[in-house]
Amino acid sequence: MNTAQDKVMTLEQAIASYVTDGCHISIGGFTVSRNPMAAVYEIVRQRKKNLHCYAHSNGTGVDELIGGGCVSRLEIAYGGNGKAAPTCIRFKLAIQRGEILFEDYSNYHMSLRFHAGAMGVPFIATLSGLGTDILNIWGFSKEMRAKDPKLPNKKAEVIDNPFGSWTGASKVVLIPAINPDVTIIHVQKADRYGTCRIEGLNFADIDQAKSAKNVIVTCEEIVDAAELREKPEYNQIPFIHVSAVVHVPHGAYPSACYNYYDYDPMYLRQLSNFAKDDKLYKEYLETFVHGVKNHRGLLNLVGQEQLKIIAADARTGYATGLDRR
Amino acid sequence: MNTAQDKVMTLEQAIASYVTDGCHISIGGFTVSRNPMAAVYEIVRQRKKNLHCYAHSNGTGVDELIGGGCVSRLEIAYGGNGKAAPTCIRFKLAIQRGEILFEDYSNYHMSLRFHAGAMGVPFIATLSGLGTDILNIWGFSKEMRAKDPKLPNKKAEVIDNPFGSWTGASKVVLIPAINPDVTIIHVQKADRYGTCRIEGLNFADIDQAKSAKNVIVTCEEIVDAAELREKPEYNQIPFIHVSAVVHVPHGAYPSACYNYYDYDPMYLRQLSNFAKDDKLYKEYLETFVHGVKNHRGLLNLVGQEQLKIIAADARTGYATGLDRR
Amino acid sequence: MDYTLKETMTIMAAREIRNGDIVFCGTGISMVAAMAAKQISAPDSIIFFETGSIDSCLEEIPLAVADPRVMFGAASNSGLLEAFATMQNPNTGDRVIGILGAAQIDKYGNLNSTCIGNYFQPKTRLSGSGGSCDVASFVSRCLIFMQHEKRKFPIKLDYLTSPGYLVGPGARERAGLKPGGPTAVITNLGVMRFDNDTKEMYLAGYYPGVTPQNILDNMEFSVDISRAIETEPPTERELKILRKRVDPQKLVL
Amino acid sequence: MDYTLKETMTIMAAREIRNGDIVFCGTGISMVAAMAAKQISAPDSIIFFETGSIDSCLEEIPLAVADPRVMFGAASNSGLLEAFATMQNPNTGDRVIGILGAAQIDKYGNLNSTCIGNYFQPKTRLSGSGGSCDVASFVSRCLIFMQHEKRKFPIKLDYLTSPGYLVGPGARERAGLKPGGPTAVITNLGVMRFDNDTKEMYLAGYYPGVTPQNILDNMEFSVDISRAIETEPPTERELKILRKRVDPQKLVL
Repeated sequence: MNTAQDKVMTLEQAIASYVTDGCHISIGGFTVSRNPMAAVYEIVRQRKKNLHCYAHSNGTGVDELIGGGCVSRLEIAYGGNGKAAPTCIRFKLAIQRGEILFEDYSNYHMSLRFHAGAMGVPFIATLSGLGTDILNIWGFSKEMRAKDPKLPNKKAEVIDNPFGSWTGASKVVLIPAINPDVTIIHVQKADRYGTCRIEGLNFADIDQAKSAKNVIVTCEEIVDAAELREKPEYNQIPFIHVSAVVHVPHGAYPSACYNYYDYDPMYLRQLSNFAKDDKLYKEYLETFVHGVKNHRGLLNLVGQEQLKIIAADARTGYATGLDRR
Repeated sequence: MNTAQDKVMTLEQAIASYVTDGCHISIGGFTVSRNPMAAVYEIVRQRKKNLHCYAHSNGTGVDELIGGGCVSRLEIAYGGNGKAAPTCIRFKLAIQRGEILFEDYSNYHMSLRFHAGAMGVPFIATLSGLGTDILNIWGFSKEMRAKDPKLPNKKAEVIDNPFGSWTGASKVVLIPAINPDVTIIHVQKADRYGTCRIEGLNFADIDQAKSAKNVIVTCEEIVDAAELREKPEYNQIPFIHVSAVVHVPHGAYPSACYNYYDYDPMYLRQLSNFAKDDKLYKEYLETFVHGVKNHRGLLNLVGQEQLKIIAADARTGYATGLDRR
Repeated sequence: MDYTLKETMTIMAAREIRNGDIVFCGTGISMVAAMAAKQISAPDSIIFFETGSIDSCLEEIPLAVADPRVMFGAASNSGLLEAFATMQNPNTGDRVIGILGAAQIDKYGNLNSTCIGNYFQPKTRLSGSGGSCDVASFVSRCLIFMQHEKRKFPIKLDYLTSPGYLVGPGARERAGLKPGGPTAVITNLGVMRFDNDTKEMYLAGYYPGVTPQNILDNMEFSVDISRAIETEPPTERELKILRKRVDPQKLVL
Repeated sequence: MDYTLKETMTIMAAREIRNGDIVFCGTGISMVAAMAAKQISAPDSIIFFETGSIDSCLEEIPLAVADPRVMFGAASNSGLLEAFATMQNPNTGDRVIGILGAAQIDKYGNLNSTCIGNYFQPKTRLSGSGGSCDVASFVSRCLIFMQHEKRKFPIKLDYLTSPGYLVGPGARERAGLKPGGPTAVITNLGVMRFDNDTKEMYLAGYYPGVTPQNILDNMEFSVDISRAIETEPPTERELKILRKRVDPQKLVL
């Protein structure tokens, strides 16, 4: 039911209802910005297992899901997260230790796959990746794909241009659509029915949402529908796509939420230090994730003072002069 | 040259520079809204010939180009224009009299074709049109297509889904990209470098612009780049795609420009009456198009009073209570 | 209470719309039907236009799907690409009901809105598909407005613009189309539906004062009339809402 | 005036950027190089990020392409789909120059940023393509930052993430890629380019104090050094702008 009903619920409810063990999931944001971290930590807290995760460059969010033990299969373009983790550490370890199955694509591939899913077509064409191992080497075997109806039968397909040399292309890569069971995004503003307004870059959030069966929106502010409807052209996701709306101030923390707060370089640096050591990382999870009841609890551990330091400047939308060394 | 240079010029210059006889052209807007009418009338005034025109539902704009004798080939989804012309009259006559070559697609087909062009791929997939004469009957023959490098070799191609039954599709339609020589759009606000902000619906303007080699933007207001850059997420077309910026208040008249003015039901109704009769239509063109120096001249004929009647209401963006019978 | 045929048609269509439906609207009577349904019986239906406007606040009747009136107070204003994707999308598409019109319809509910006569030298050139072919290709339920005249219900279409059930049972699937197809054809004389097994049109209802034979007399092909019953006429409440709240200016009706 | 190797590399790259170029930027040194070019010699170059930001107003150095700092004052903020389309697009793509980095590069300028060792059980898993494969596939000119070490210039890549000239002349075209390929490889020792005919890497320049042999000693494969000349060191003006205006906090340099 995605009609114009009130969809506001708690994060606990939303995750419990729509994120099931083994489900196919994608999260919004990109590296240090607008990861739906509150939702990610709630997934870890609820000890969800065997998630099949679709990521382009989803930074801290995906790394914490992996570190939290929730992910068994990963399709990804980029496992890096800015200065604090040029390669995401739990991602790196999980692959090196053979703990998860993984499949590599490029960022454009992944964006196009969500786009195809949102459009309701089986594939979309691109010229990216011809001649590379991204197309040659399959992380998920043909056999594994044949057995699982939730996977396309091929990683990608190269065909001759059926329109001769139209647009100058001799060959094209077709890459298969993604339709996640659930997509979670964090936005600045949403109304109670799920219509969203994203400020700053939207990354691939719009198609990630529209391609999914269920969408959980966490937001900094729940605003009146009437307010959003004054400028409908700035609302990228209409309510018809959304299943749950959750009010979570600082819901992207420790990643940034444009016009609200910056990423927290200190938290991210510390997290990287913890992540490098299994024991420290376990303690970190026990304290910061399992040890708190909800995102508010994590923010309390961080402290108001730190949140003040990363608060966004009204003119630029980020914390000007923030110490990011 | 589409760098950050000042691209402001007169409409006469822009049309003379970028609309050449025989060129492939598309115009923005949809039926009664945001047709770049000032540019259309300038094209007619400059007596451009043999244009190859790409249209989804471009209403009055395309009909006046046809009526003005500028179009020899037309790819189109819909030749209608609201209440005043359920079927565009000069379009209808031109086809019935065998005066132009034409090819039919659907609105989604045409939108996707611009989208593919903007993305730089030779085609895009859809499930629309399977089993219909839109795919079976080609307006442009295989022979004509083979001879003309500016046409794709096929109208469309139906293939089996290369990914088995992924997303439930057994077959898909591939439709070829469009890359017009020039696209002309009319927007509410642009800066001198070509960055555009469209208010209300964008129709297919964004992809029409991005798929074109040259883009002429006519606008209600030229605003400071700094003003547009305060909210970059609301600027749908960055300057890198644009060749010319022309300041033309009421540049969409007699079609509507959301938040500025409504369509003019009286002008459109009269136009339909003229269009039905070759002699009357010729006189109309001589008076309203060739008889004036520029769009200001046409607006003077219409009169300030009529423009006041169609002025947009600040709350709704259109002329509330306008007599549209 | 007196009423016109156009009013009857509008209300027949409005009755097909359910709460929660996403209603794809064209211009004219289809828009009025969708607006009426929202006011009468399906307040949570969502009106949506191929131009990209979702759940507009329609204070005045738009006379085109690009009318600035559809842009005001919407949940979202985007463009054609997003609008059609909403219908092709597996999750939202199934909830869309389309309302279409045409110049010709055949017994399988296929539509022609392109030309009368030969495609290349037509006797009458029509507007063309617009979004009609797309809607008919994608959505699971479709209402079609028609005028009952012999030439509009031909044995063979002059051009197949928008797919109904194509050549009968299983044909949509064989062609690669999504399941779906037309639900009801609403004319100035009655309401036709499609047989579950044969996918052929049959007469489901005729308006008070009309006989099934009147209807057959106005079609080239013949349809089963054995299931036809007289339709419930528009109620006073339906008419009042239609006239006072939906089209007080009589722009369409 | 003293300067670091990182500063040299940055300025070498900045010198490759021409006025009017649309510069695709990654994180770190590539971003600093693009910012430096805009301040030093190509004021009308346009910095653009795969996240969808075009011509941002970079008052502070972004530390990621999704850093909120790239969103401020841009001409347009959109998303990945639009950003990559700008590069694949026939009209804008030709004006884009990409700046990439990698863990390995081969003599044809192919890049590996995915893994060291076997793909399935890697010795070291790296971040993966991100947008690197896309940029390398689409754009006509590409700069590549590398550290000169033997294992980073191997005879065979462990994984080909991003296409250079693939297996040599004509290979891009045969694979179906757009013409293009890497323009220059900028390392901590010198600048390499690619022969027009053989598409093989050759040494074009070595920094003051470095010899061509030093460079060969730090590569697994050998390259032609006959065309190599000593590079022009960073000028005082270049360094001043770099230090005072581009990275005063020394976040990258």
